[in-house]
Amino acid sequence: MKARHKRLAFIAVGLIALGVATALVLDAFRSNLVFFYTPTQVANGEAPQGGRFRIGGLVEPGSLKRAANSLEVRFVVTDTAKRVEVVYSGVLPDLFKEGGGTVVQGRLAADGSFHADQVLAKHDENYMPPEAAEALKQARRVQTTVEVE
Amino acid sequence: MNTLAILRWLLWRELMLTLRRRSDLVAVLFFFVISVSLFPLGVGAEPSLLRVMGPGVLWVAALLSVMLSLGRLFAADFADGTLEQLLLMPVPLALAVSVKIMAHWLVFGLPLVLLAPLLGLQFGLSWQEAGVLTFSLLLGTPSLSLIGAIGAALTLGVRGAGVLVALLVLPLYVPVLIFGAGAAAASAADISPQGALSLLGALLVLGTAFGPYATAAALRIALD
Amino acid sequence: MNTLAILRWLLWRELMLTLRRRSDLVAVLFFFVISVSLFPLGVGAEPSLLRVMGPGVLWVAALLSVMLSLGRLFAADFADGTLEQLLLMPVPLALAVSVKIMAHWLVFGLPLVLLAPLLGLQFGLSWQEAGVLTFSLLLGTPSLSLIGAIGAALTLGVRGAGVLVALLVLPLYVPVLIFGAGAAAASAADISPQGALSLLGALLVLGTAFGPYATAAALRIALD
Amino acid sequence: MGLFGINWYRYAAPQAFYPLAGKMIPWFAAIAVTLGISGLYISLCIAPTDFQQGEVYRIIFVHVPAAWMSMFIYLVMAGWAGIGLALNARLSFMMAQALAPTGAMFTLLALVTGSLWGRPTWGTWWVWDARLTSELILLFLYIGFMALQSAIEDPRRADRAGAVLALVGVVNVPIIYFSVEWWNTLHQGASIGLTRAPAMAAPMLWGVLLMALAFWAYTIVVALMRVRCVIAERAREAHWLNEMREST
Amino acid sequence: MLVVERLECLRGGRRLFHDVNFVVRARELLHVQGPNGSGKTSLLRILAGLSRPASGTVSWQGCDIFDAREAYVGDLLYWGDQPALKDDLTVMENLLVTSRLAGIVTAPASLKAALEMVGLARHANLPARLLSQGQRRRLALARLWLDARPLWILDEPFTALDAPAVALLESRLETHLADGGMVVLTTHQRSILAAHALCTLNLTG
Amino acid sequence: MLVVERLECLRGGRRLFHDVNFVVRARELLHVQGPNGSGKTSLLRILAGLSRPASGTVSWQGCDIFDAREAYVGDLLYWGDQPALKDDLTVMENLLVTSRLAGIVTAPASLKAALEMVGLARHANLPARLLSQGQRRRLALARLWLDARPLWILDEPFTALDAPAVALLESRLETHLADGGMVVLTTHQRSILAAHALCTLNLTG
Ligand code: HEM
Ligand SMILES: Nc1ncnc2c1ncn2[C@@H]1O[C@H](COP(=O)(O)OP(=O)(O)OP(=O)(O)O)[C@@H](O)[C@H]1O
Ligand SMILES: Nc1ncnc2c1ncn2[C@@H]1O[C@H](COP(=O)(O)OP(=O)(O)OP(=O)(O)O)[C@@H](O)[C@H]1O
Ligand SMILES: [Mg+2]
Ligand SMILES: [Mg+2]
Repeated sequence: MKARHKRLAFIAVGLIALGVATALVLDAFRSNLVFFYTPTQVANGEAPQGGRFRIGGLVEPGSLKRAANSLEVRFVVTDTAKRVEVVYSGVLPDLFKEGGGTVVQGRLAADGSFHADQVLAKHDENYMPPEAAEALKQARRVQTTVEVE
Repeated sequence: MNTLAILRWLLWRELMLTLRRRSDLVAVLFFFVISVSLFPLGVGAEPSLLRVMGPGVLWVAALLSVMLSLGRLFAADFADGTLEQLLLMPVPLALAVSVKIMAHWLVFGLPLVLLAPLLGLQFGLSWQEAGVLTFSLLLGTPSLSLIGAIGAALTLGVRGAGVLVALLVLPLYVPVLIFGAGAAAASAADISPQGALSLLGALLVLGTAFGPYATAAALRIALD
Repeated sequence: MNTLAILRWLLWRELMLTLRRRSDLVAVLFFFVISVSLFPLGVGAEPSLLRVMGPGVLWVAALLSVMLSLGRLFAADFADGTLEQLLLMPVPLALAVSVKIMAHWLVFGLPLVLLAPLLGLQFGLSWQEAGVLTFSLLLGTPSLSLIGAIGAALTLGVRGAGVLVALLVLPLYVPVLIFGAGAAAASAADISPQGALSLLGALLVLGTAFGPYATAAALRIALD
Repeated sequence: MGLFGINWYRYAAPQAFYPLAGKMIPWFAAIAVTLGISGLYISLCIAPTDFQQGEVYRIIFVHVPAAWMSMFIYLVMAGWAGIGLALNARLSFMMAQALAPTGAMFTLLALVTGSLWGRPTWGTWWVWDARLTSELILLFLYIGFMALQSAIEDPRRADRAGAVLALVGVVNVPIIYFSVEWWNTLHQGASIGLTRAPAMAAPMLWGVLLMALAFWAYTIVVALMRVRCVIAERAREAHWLNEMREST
Repeated sequence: MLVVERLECLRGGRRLFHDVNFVVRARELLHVQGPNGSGKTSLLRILAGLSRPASGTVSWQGCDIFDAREAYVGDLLYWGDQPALKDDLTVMENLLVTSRLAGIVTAPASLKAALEMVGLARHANLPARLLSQGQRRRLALARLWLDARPLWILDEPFTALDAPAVALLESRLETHLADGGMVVLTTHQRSILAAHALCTLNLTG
Repeated sequence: MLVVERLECLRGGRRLFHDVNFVVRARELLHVQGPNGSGKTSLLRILAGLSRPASGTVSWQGCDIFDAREAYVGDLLYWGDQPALKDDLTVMENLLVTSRLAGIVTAPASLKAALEMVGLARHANLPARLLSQGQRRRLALARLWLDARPLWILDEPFTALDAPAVALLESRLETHLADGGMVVLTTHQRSILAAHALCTLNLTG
């Protein structure tokens, strides 16, 4: 009898601990743990002003400019709502292209541009042959035009 | 005598023993201070750099100091035969283990926490940043003791235990380190550190609830 | 049997004891690697920052690894009574102590030195910087073993003096660290690291010449 | 008597399991080879080129199955360890011991192929991103498990100590798996999930699945072979020691 | 009543003993004998619940000792082959702490009396590290005067003791048995126990 | 010839003994007696040159042992109250290393013979950690068969040995004495030495 009560008490303590831990973890997921921001958040001033952080988004088509006699490149990262200008000097990854996904890491400069020390290409989780991608794009275009109409 | 009274005596014993062997305590604290102060010396004291590195360096140093002190947690008791007597105490072993871990934290963890604001200010952290750093250490160092105890118990009596402990325990320390240093970095970047602190809290709760059981099991195995 | 033959057997014994388990050696290296890798986690992996921190981090990690392994230098022999037998060997004690320290360095120091360039490159050091860093470790780690041995011998068994001893010996590590990390930092800043390296060399020569005597004296006192 | 009229408990004894394992090995080896060859054929010859990554993406056929196996093997290993602790079954511990090296191997494979893949696609070998870090921790857990086991002389103690460690480390597996959902990181999210259609062209998917099954069969073969070694070694030790004892 | 049935012990895959059966009742002393390495210490550790047997059961007052650990441990005094002292605590503190951790409440006066008994009263404030081998053993011995638990399991308690201390321990064992206690012990000094060795168990090694 | 004159030993400000004088000649065995804590171990450690006396001299073949340490150490075998084994080395390696470090060159065959003698030949490849208390002591004992040094100083050599091992050690001591050796030892099992205890020294404590 007594031993059973003790065991129940231990189980109760374990469950309570699990509950509290879960609550804390859930609470944690509501905040930004990995310093990853979208251009909108950056524009709203939510991103850290002093620290190093990451911005993820698409490279705006037509925004990529290379400096004449150095490795410096400038481009704009956008989440279609807001844009952030990025300055980077270094080699860009092979899969980096206008319209493609990217993750840049660095700090905000005083003029509001983002000085990246690392630029990475990020792609989505879709794998398909080029023809399929083309077909899909076609289908989407049709869909949007239909929607516009 | 009831369980609580026995556990109180155990705590008394543990504190007494470390007070008698103050050199261990001093060595660990000294190591913490040295490895933290080395950076301004070795890296060159450029203030902006120091401010960025500060929290991370303090956290890594705290983690390594706690790890250095883990050797003493059970090994001495094991060698002189008193661990057998602890296993035969008329209280649940997991409770006794909790008390030992608490004593370990009081002696080796708490002083680090108390020293942290001073060292933090040395790195040019603001009061607020130093505060968050200290709080993250306060939440995190008990987890380090709790996790470390499992490793220490698993490697009891094994040759090369000191290094093996590091091997077992460091991977489990990584999350504590990431969230601990992350909290401080967040506050340095003017973001709320609450997310990281919540995770540290979650780790602490889980560690307190389940760590002593794993440690107790490991001790029984070690003495088998 | 002449002195040399006996010392050779002592070396054999020491190597045998440390190499009895292959995992032991691997574990030391692993500890070194992982504690070095913790820093980017804590501080954030900003390349320019890492390059600056690199030498200091590697040096602190090397110091830690050596310190972790120092515990076993005499304490085990003291506890199991074989230290008395070593004192009664028909060779000068300082020589025997030197052999023990040499064995310790061969097993725990040298591998760190060999690993250092790889880890240095991970921190983005140039080849030349990594080379200087490695050379500074090659000069410095034997001093760590030599100085550590004095501390290890002094702390054997003695209680009252323990704190004092820790305070006396640990600061001796500071110059080694400062010059070691300093040499690498100098070469990173395109200054000649020669000054720091010369000082490391001086420490090593002094340590080799006098360390074993101090250690031998400390051992005799510990066993008196 | 249990399923199929066979007393399965009989095989919980290592001596009885030894020949059974021996009989199972060739079958699984055959399965592994067949699946492996067909998987490789599909992935190298049939699967089309990817629209974004070109040919590089073919690393997927090693990377993804290896990453899956690394986590799955850890779960199985911890499961065996838990059963061993609960029921005091020697064979369970031996299974856990036998699985660890293969698990470590797949973890390493996932890490290596991942970073080989990361260089052309992301532009870096390594970032301290949540998934990559937790996968690295997994490797360290495997190594720690093996180091602990080999450092303890007494096999009984080694088994149990390793089991405790394996169970403690289990928390890491869900972190690896869900890290891409919990944290917005560089590593891509799941392409293949149970709750929705795979975001992958069918031949690619088949390649990945066949390779995963092949790795699975391979794991079983290697684990069985290793467990036979462990059984034999311990039996020899026991025999040798008993003999030694009788002659004293 | 301590009942041992069909006990088997494996060490490193080797069988140290098997099919060991015995019962220890109140007022009985069991002397475990056997050559060096025959498994006496291993047996005593199993009896104390510190290690698990390969097979067989040990039960105390009808319950398996591994199931009813807490009740058993409250009735047991185990003294392993080391004296289990903390070198950094003084003689008095050592005695205080061992008895308190075993759940025994005693007046300071009786602690002093126990030290007096084993001839260590003079050394009460000396750190245990400074004691001689025999004095360490005597300090371990002192706890027997504080302890009323029924079952004593003692591994080589006579080691390093001088003749008067041996006599002292013998008389304490006799009182304990007379009070209805039980003792299981090992010793190679067999002459010592001639008087009260009620049962002996031989591990043939 | 070992000559001890007016030896005094202080420990923590307490005088353990003073004015101890004796001579040990070839073929003589000195049995140091005394209650626990009377200073036997302290005396033996001084005789071995491990600790220094408060006053008085110990000389070996006419030279003070602290001045002519190396010569003395070459003639001395000291066995402290622990068996001085490395747990991680095997039984055979332990024996090999202790003899080599003492400067003794022996053929592998004689190492084996010594292990055979103490009944550990079958355990030659077992790590010493796995030995029982008594087996560890037996291993320490084995070195006596390899050693021709004239002066043996043994602290409690009979501890933890079973009866056959005790007899074995006694016969080895006799041979050593017969060969012109000298022995200084302590033991509480006094009956054991009745046969050859040529001299006894009493430390009254
Ligand atoms: C060292 C670097 C990497 C590590 C440690 C790693 C680790 C993992 C792990 C543990 C998984 C299995 C989790 C799951 O099934 O969701 C996984 C899956 C996957 N990884 Fe990686 N990865 C790395 C790099 C990469 C790179 C560079 C790519 C592609 C550019 C990649 C693409 C994938 C894909 C497509 C999956 C399958 C996801 C799914 O369908 O569920 N990984 N990786
Ligand atoms: N620093 C010190 N302060 C006070 N007393 C000390 C100190 N060091 C040793 N002693 C005392 O000296 C004595 C040491 O005795 P030693 O070990 O030589 O005894 P022994 O005759 O070998 O006894 P045993 O038969 O128990 O082995 C003990 O009584 C111990 O308490
Ligand atoms: N892992 C192992 N592998 C092989 N043998 C082992 C292992 N562990 C213990 N042993 C053996 O088991 C025996 C342990 O015996 P135990 O300590 O119980 O002996 P004992 O009867 O108390 O002897 P003593 O009288 O010497 O104290 C020894 O022979 C030892 O060599
Ligand atoms: Mg024994
Ligand atoms: Mg003595």
